Amino acid sequence: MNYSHFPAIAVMGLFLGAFLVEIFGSKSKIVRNIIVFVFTTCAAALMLYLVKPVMLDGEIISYWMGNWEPVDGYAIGIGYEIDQLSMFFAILVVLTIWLSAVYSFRYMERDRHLGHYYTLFLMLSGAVLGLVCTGDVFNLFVMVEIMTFAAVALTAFRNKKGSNLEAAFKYLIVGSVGSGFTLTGITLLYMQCHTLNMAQLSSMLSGNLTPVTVLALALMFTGFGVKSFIVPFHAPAADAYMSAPTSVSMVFSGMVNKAGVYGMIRLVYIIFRAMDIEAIQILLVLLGVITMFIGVTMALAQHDLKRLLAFHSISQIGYVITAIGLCTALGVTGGLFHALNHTLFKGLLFLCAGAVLYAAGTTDLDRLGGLSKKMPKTCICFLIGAFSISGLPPFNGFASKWMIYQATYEKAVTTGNLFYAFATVTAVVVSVMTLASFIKVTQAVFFGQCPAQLQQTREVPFSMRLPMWIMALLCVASGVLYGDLYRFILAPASNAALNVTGYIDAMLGSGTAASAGIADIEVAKVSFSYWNPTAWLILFAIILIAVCWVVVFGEKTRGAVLQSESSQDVDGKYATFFSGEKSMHSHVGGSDLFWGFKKNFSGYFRVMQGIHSGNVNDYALMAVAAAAIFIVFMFVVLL
Amino acid sequence: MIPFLKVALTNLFSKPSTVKYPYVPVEAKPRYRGRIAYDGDKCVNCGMCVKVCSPGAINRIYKDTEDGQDITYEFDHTSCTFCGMCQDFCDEGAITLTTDYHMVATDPEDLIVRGVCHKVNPKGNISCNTDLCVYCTLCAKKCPSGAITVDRAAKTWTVNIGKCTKCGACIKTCPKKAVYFAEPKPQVVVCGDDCVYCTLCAKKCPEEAITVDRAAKTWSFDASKCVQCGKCVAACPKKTLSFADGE
Amino acid sequence: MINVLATIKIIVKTLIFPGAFFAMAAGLLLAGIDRKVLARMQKRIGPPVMQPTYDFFKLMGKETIVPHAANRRVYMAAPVVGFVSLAVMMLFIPIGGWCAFTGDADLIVILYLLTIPAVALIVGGSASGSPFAGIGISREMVTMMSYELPLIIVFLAVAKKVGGDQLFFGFRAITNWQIANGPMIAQLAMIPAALAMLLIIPAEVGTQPFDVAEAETEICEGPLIEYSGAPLGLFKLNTAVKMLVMTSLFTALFLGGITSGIHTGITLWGIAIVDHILRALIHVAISAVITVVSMTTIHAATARLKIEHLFKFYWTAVTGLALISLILVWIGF
Amino acid sequence: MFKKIIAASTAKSPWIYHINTGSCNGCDIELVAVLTPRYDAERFGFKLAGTPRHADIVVVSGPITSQSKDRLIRTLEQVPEPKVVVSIGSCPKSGNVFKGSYSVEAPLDKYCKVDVSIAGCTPKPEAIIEGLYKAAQILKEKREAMNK
Amino acid sequence: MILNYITSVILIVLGLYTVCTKRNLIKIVLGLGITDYGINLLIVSIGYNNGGTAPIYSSDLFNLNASAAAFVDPVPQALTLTSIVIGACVDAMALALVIMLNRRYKTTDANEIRRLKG
Repeated sequence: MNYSHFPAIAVMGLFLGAFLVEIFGSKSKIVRNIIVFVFTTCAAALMLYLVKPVMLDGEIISYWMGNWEPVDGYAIGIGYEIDQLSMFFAILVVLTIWLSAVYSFRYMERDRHLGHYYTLFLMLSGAVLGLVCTGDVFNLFVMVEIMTFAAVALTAFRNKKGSNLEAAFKYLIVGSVGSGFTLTGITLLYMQCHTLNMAQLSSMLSGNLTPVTVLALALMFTGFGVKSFIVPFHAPAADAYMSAPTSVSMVFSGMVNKAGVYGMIRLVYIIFRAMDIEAIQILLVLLGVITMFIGVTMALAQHDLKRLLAFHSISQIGYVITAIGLCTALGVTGGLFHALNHTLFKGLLFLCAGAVLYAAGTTDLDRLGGLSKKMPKTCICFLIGAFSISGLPPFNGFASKWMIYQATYEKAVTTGNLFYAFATVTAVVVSVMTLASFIKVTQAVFFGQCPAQLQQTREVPFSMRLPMWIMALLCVASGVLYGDLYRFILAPASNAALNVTGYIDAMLGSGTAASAGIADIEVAKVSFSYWNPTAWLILFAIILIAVCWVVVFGEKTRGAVLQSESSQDVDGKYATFFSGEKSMHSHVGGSDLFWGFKKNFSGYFRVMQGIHSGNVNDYALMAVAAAAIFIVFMFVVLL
Repeated sequence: MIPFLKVALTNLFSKPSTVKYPYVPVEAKPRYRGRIAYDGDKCVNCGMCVKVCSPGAINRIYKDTEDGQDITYEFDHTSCTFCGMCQDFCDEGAITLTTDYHMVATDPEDLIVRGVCHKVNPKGNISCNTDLCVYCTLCAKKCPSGAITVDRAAKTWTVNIGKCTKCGACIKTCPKKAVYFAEPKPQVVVCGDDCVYCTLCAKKCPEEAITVDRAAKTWSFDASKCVQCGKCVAACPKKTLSFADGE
Repeated sequence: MINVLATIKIIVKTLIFPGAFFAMAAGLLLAGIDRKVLARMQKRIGPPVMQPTYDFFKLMGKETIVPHAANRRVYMAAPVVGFVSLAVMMLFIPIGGWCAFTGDADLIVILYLLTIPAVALIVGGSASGSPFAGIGISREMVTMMSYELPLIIVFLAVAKKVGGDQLFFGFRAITNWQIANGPMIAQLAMIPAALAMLLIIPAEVGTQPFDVAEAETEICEGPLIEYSGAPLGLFKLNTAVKMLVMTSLFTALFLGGITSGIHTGITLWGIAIVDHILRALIHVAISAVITVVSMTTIHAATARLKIEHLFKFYWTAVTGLALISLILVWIGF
Repeated sequence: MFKKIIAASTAKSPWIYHINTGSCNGCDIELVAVLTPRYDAERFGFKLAGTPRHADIVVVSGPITSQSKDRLIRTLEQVPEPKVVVSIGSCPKSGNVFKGSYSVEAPLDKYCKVDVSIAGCTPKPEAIIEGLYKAAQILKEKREAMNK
Repeated sequence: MILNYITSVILIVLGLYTVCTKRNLIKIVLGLGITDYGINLLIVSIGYNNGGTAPIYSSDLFNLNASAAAFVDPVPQALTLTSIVIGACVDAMALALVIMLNRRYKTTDANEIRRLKG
């Protein structure tokens, strides 16, 4: 079974699906859903089939479009190359697409023009899958462009609300500025090396960094920074996540910013191999730390659920960038693992937000409350998501954050540079603030008292809950079984990122890497002797049983556990204690929590309000200024 | 914070100032107004304490006995405000608020202090020895029920037997000791002159102390049998019968 | 065939010795000592040392009212999860140099296990649906945010001090290091860190000056307002066990080598029972001393702080102390 | 055995919740004075609780003004079972000097069964301790009654 | 050749300037277009090689190596085509969005369209 065709088929399949939906889908719902489901499932099947050969056997698939083999060492055609790193991201992409498609069948049923929606959706997924699989820089750029278009169109999908259009416009402008930088970078690379194939580029560029290539690196660094929404470019992202329909914002936070991160890794690790230079590592870690901190503090001050989740996505991407910036084996593994976990729990949280929007009609934290009794299953899913994002032990956030702390502090200790210790401290504090903002959301949305107009909200239909349960299960599973997750998926991916010879040899025939003088770095095996949670969970279970036995055993001797099922005698024994008053509706909403914290940081928050001014020009100015800073930085450092 | 730390540490090593109450009996201060003690014998049932008790914690239950009344005074501590007014206004000193503060009860009954004041109705009525009396009107003011009227100008002293509760307040206040309980002369029924000898009084008298002979128009009275029930006086259509002092 | 003795040992370790039972008993004892010494500092006799135990059993006997607005499952599950994580934490912390389960990076596990009881209290409070609880959990969260920063800096300082140029987060390494060159507190560089840790303990446990989250006067017991009966008993037990955990964490980090020197050599079924008992007793005694020093004296001497003063105090004063020791260690003291 | 421990400890750690239904605050400060170093009710485990949900002994003071009547009833209902109601001072039992006023709905017995009443217009702290101690014993009996 | 590079840099910088400072949305879109054309110019001018002819094999297909050196590099031209297409799409979508925004906000001034902030 010659599986080297599979990536190309998967990508083209998705694009084909997009056009078919446009043609046949606009009339009947069933046809449309079937087409979407079939194409997403077969793309998923194709890519998952590849997991075994690529990940386990360590084989790197290379596929030349139109069979244009490289002629005596020079790559001419567009090459598709799937190594472990792109396979890792491909799994992420495929998983998110499938779940979002299943979720959107019922979630989007109230909107019109669903034909267009699914076209754009399939275009987006095809583009990101193409982006992940391609081995050619310009193809990477084109896929990024298609992704940005589809994303902008989807953000503006519900164009009744003016704010959606505004968000789409800002995203388009800043996105295009970023893409412009990337394209300039690529042309400069081509000017220097007369090739567009990444493997060849990396073999030619290793070592001899001329001013042109340094400028190209800086520009492409900005371009991919824009795409992965790190700090200077994160403002339009927050608007875009908020205004897109939730099944799309889940795809955004699960896939689109991961595509930016993938581009960043490819650029810095593979093409330019610039990561060995200390300054670039510090730059990346600094960007990551700032993104983390700004993302979380802004999230704490939000009044809208989806905007809060958007800022959290930005802050979690900060974690991933910090981890990747460390350039140590544990660092990259931690970063990739956190990217996977982020897709899972952030997807889950967005789906729950969508469920709340679907059932209660609004995501404004001040007008929601007490939904846990009306929507118990969504509440449980949300709690799992919230606990895993804030890194509580049995869930997956804990495992990846733990790796990141250990990696950053190990880096600090080995290099003796106090900056990385500062990064660890910020990471821990940001994780606590994430927990704080999710406590705020759970209190504002699920617990507390239910306002009058939300009394008859009902649970969301099953087809929306199914992806939620799948994601929740994956969250817990990857949290507990991360030992073998590391062995099968993470280790190969981080090895592929760190040493490049395999990548180059696969594309241009063996031996080219050796000739170009790139030695194969022996990646240190990650010391995994720390506590694996499965044993820890057994302890948790034993004590849990013991305590429950004591509580249950005491049942006879204790007073009965009473809760009035009937709702009419609410005002008696079971009413909330209002110091004697009749228990009226007084819900502690999201906005009046953490008063102490906000008062101390009021100066900081005023500055933040200034930065997120909502004006397109400011965002574009920030992007260009950041580009200028990066260019100057790269020149100073690398030459 | 430092000074408080110093105080805290010095306290740690010094003896606690707690009075171990249940094990060490604690006496209230001498003038503490605690549980009410009522001495039935001293009480003359003048009713001043009831009148002066603001929360109305004192009430009286009358029970007639053969020679007077048994009045049980109930001091309800659950509604008493322990102001001590009753103690001040009780001239007899029958009510004293002791220093017993252990007024804790599960059922309200044992928070009520009861005392019985046996009030023997004095045989006679109040009367005044006019030669001692200087008509200072003190007794009139003192009388709780206002039974005595004294006219200083006309130097007259009269008592309204109906209102008098025989409390003896006037006797006590009279500076000259002019007021006294007149010795009750055995009451004798006297028949007036417009008697028509209808023998009604004879029939009414439970003790047959009166014998009437219509024919001989004679009316006779036997003092030894008479119990001064007053039925004959009430029954006489002509209202000629009345009590009078015997010898 | 699973080694039967090993599983029994695990079950005994989990449930009896350093696990649930020991934690409960020692925790309640510490809470009793804390209340007694506090009373004595206020020149009054104070409750018997067994008072928290009586409170706990009385609460187990009370009727549990689940309010109408509460989410029943989360409401009942929160205290149990809190207690379970505290008991598990006790397994990691070395008692007298010996810890039941140890891995390489225990400090980070402890850091995260410390958040679970606080989160359990918060989620429990918010599940009870009362507005007072809403305010209570926001204060509890801000308290948690305030003491988390100095805590991680203290841990990093200790790890750097022990590790030198490698990285040792595990307690075995820390204890061995302390046995080798004296308790950590004796090191000059680590004294500010020890002081910072002493200040963190009352905030983590939530005693007087830092108990604004459960202020009886303002927001009637904060998150615990709607709890009654067994769940409330478990929450009070959680606070008591938290005292034990934090103080034994302090002994493990800063007074490591002291208790591990005791060897009586009397073994029973291959386990040096007598050693363990002796070490456990001394460990609890030291914990009691630290409780008195860190929690009771401050409780007796200060009044309750407002929430933003608490936050500012922790993020400036205590973090400064911790940073001093981190930098000193970094320079190589 | 478990039952015995619970019954014993119910008597040893009674928590007090104080309801002031319009009292002149004489009894309120006296009740709190009981917790000061001189009288120290904490020796017997008494502790002021913030909410009725934590309460065992409910101490009511004041002549139950009409404003506070339904609040009193609602709060008394919210106290979990083995509970004891103690009236402190004479106001709750009879309305004291305010008896007969338009806004006083005095005897507490109308609303609930008063287990222990401590008389005295501001009873002495020792009397309060004695009353609370008796209330704790009643609590124990109620607890044992619940076991049957 | 240097002239091409200078003009393309000027065009890019000019475009970025308009995007960053002009408040009218349409001007912003125009600025975007200008940057795009600057980049396209850069891409095309890279492929230029002095005296080269169009990269098409004429009749004498066989003496391959004779004419190979004289060809202009075809790859940047292909890139330029794609880039122009992308530039066109970006402009089309941006203008469509501007029209919709104008209908909703009744203005094209970037400062008024600031509902999503903070």
